[in-house]
Amino acid sequence: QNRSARHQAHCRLQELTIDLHDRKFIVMPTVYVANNCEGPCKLPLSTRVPSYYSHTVLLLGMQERGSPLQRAPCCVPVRYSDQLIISISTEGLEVRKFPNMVAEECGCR
Amino acid sequence: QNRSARHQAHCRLQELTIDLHDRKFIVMPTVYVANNCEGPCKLPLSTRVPSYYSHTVLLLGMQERGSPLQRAPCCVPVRYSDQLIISISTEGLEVRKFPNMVAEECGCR
Amino acid sequence: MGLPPGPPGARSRNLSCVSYKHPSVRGSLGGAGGGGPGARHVRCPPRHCCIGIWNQSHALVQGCWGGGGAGCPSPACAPSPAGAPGGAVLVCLCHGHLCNGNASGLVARPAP
Amino acid sequence: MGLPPGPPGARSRNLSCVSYKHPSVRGSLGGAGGGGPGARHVRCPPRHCCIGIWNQSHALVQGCWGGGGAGCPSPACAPSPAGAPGGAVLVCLCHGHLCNGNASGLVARPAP
Repeated sequence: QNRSARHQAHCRLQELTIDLHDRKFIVMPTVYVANNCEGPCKLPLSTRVPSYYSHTVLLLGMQERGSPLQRAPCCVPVRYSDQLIISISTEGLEVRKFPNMVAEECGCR
Repeated sequence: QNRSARHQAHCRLQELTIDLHDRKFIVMPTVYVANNCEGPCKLPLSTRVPSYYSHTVLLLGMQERGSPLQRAPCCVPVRYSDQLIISISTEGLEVRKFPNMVAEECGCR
Repeated sequence: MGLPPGPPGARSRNLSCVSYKHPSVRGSLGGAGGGGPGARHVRCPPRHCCIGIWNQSHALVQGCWGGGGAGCPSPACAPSPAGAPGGAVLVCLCHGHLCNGNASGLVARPAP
Repeated sequence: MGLPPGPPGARSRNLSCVSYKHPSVRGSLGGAGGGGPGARHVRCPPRHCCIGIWNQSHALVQGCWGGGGAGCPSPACAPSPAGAPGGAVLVCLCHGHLCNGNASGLVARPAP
């Protein structure tokens, strides 16, 4: 995936991998695909994101009318999936499912 | 609520009101309390936000170790409430509940 | 989260309000304000006000109102114009017992 | 969302893998990799690989592996060291039919 493709027109899911080779207690995965949500949040949301929230539309509307916001709407994960981690310690091998580890869907909030 | 109090140490819910007096088709509310989530997202999340996601902790960890992120974790609403809107048109008065209109709880995502 | 302190009347106890909906009105104030069919009074959730909306002297909607955070400083219903200028819609918010049944300055007909 | 294309074997059909868990291992690979008690084989969900983890020549966990996106380029199991240096843990990922049952270079004992 090249870098320039990441400067997309709107908030969307992008692949982000984290190398775990240096975490010696983690047997698997060695490369963890965490993903991230990237890109600007702009009106109209309806044509850009599948599910959008009225609150976000109102904030964006305020911004468009020139009212300064302490925090502008931002592109964040709205759905996650789990990740199995196989780790090793003095107590032996453990397989454990961790929730909310992988971003699966993005939205403007 | 004074302005300086808004520069708080961590992501939290802040009151944000939107004046609807100029929207003549809206009978009620005349002032809509939408609220917003404001403030920085920093580690450790565990001492700062009641429910935090592993994905966010991992992104913040990458940032702390100096890896640049295309999008840093951001303070957003994680729970909303509905808002009743009473509007008037040539067809008469209508009372309607709109979902996800008021930010009720914030988190780093 | 810094909500402004509201009128004591609206917070210290659960208000009772007159409940009514004119047949021309679409939607309803919900469980809080709707009451059953034929209900004339309704008990509001905490932090709610009574609301009354009239078209001239003719009641359109009466019940509880919790949304918006505007508060209801007055114990009595003093309607003010709402909606498009030139229209005849009047609204009051108040925190007195059944305060939305009678509007000062107009002849309210809360139910037919 | 731009996942890298994986090995054709792991995607075009549902893989079958050897399924096993040594009593010393806490947790399990889940419905996908666990199989029933005594199950020796398991059918994986789409886009999964077979995984095998050994402690020297002694199998610890075998089953399906879908997490992590590392893919499994090899049809056969060629274990490589994992975990802390000096440890004896070996892991393979592969996409051949029951490929995680036998590891080249060690005498695998898939089930007691």
